Amino acid sequence: MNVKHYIAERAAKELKDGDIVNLGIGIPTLVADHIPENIQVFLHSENGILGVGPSPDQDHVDKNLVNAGKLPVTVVEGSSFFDSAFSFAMIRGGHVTVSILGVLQIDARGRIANWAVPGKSVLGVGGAMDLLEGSKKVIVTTMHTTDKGESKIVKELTYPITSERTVDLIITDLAVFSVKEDGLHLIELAPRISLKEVQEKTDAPFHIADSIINGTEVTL
Amino acid sequence: MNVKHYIAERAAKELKDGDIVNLGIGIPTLVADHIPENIQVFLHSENGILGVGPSPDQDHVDKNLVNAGKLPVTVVEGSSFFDSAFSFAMIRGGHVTVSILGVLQIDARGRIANWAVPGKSVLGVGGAMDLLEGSKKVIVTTMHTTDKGESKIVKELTYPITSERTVDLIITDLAVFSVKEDGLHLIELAPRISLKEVQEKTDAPFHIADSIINGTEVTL
Amino acid sequence: MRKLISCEEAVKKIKSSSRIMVGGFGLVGCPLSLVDALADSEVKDLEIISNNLGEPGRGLGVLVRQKRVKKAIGSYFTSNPEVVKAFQDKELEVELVPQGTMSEAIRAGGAGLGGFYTPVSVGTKIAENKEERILNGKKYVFQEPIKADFALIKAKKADTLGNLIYNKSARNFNPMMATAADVVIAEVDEIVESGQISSEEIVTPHLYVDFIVLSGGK
Amino acid sequence: MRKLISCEEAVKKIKSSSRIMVGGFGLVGCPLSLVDALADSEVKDLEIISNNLGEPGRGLGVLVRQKRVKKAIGSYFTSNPEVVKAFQDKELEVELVPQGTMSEAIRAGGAGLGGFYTPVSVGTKIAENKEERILNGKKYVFQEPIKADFALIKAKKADTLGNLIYNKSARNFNPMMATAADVVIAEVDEIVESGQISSEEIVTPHLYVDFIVLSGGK
Repeated sequence: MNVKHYIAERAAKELKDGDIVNLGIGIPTLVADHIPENIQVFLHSENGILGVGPSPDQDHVDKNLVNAGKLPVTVVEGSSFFDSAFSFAMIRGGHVTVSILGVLQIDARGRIANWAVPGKSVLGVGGAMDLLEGSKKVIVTTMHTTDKGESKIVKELTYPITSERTVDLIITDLAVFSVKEDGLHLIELAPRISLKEVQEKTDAPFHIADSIINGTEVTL
Repeated sequence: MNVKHYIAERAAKELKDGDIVNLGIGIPTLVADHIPENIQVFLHSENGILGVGPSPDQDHVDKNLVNAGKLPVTVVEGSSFFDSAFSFAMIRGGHVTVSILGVLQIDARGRIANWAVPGKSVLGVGGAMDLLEGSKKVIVTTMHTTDKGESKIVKELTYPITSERTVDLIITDLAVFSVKEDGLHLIELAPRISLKEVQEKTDAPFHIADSIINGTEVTL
Repeated sequence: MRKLISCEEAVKKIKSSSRIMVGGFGLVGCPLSLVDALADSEVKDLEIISNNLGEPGRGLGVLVRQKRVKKAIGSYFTSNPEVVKAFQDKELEVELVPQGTMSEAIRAGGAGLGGFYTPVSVGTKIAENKEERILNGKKYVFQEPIKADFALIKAKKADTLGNLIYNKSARNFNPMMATAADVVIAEVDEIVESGQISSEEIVTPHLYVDFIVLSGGK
Repeated sequence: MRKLISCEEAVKKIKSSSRIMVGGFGLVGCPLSLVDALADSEVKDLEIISNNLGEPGRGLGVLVRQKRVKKAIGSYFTSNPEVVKAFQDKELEVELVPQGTMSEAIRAGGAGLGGFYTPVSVGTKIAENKEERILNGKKYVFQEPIKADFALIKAKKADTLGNLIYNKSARNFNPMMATAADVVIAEVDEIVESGQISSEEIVTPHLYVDFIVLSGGK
């Protein structure tokens, strides 16, 4: 399995039956393909849909039906359409249970940057800030390092921050961190990944769950 | 014709084709019976209706269809229903062309009191303040004096004010006043009513339109 | 259908001293079966957010007569003389909010806003204790959002997921209240299969609705 | 039908330096016939309020390419590289607003509010020049309402009075924009007799709509 699909599958395991879920662009979009069959979740798209379904085949594309990434989608039975103000009222008001978002950077406290790049004109923010601020639970899915091999989990953000709100869970190709008041907690290693590798590729300090320490000792 | 219907009929003459009109309780409600046949106006009810129609006969009462006075109504073709927040957004946002309201008192500047009585518990305001604040044009319809013969048009309000906004037109059983920056202007006398009677029964000072002065001289 | 419960089960969730929004403009659009079930329960010291408090012995008027309402937030209570009497006897505290400000404040509560400025009530008794502010040359007063522990609302029809549509002027405060409470219980006249209400026509999407009861259902 | 006019008649009402809201999320729900008619007109120095500025040479992107847009207020312009270039060349001024704040600010404009407090963007670059305030222990920023001289919106269907319904996710910003401009021009795919759209289903009541044009109509 493609590593991005691995991350998406891991994120999908966090979803619970009945959850209202908003999926960001990139890896988060792939989560839709991995939702466990024994639960029913409802996909919210901030451009005004509750109940997003799979992508249509080319013969069934409806130009009036796209997701927040402007890609054609379908809807499931019991779906509804609403305007943008109502859609973001849902988000800001805490009615979206889980948002799964992509990131550029995550800091040691679990705050993220995912909307602007230093040195480039800042011309797009979209719904990134709304989703991060309003969702009951925020899961970040990302490659652990950039294309250049730099850690995306950093001591301090060098990219503009998206919100003062910290995320709840960070899922990368190497590990899973939960975010608590005292910072990041490494709670899981990806298959065949060592604690040492995660430590080497993570700039920010993090706590290590007992289960990992024990597990790692066994693996060594 | 009943004097209240006379007032309502006079108010109806102020309406223009296409107007969105909100009618308060009392004399204003009667305006619906006098809308000129050559114009089409749309009645807005703040509990969430655009396109209120006549009262139903007893066999056609729908308990889910009432006006802001909680009386059964019907709707006309092309009517719509909406929630209270949207209904008052229409009002506050200036999308209601004309509101016709009843009053307890009007002051010399054209400000009104129509929601509370001194000495009694203040337990109801309803949509009075919203309508007065938000409507593009406000017409007041009222008997000129109270049951005890006291002027309702007073120098200063002794009843609690409804809004700092002044009304645009005052229509009573005796006269019509327009409200300008410099106060009330008597612009019309009811049939068989003399300027002297209006002056005697009006506590607030008012300007007198030239047409009245001339007209009065002719009548004398 | 997993959200469907009885009126009795619904009101059992409500504890004394709860803050409860109740839909309706008078009795129209008021969830009368839920209110009656509440009247049969043991809860008291309720804070009720509703445009009115019913009529004497009808709708929320029953709870007033039973002296279960400690405080009422709404726009028009004068139509129920028993409310006026309870207020004068100091049995009932009242907070009066203009109707449009109230519906907007409930919407703001559900929309996660910290409050808003409205021109309505500036310079009146209602605004005496409210912050006044001039914005672009016009006077406004600050209004806080209104939220609640429970919302009891009335809709015409639910589908099995909990999507709702309303009935004519019985819509009134119900859609906003559906967004602004921790637990939302919708009383409906009819339940249909999911997919039977058009996606374009749904007024309250199911994510807002926690439980559904049938009108007249025990 | 008295509100029906041609696209040409519609854009003749618009003068240079106007402030114009344009519906749509990208090209979806954008009134493309009206935008094309605007591109064929002589107006310039426009201030455009829209979530995006189309694509290169498509939708509002045409107006950008023609250098008719002086300022843009929206949430996401990065998807049109010509917007980025015009901004860098200082031909285009940009005001970036988070998508939810933007849709709420337009709603507030139409609803006669003086502004509101939102928690979104607190502590970010976007909020640098905005008033911050703590309300009930939580940080918010103040957002002013957004209004315009004109709103060009896209709906699926109008009735002869001007009541509107929308098409799936093409609804997006259109219903709010219909409430927040002095002159509202709705481009529709179809016009039906009044009474042919259910009173419960109407999203934009006719009082908001000044003129109607048919999509593709000249």
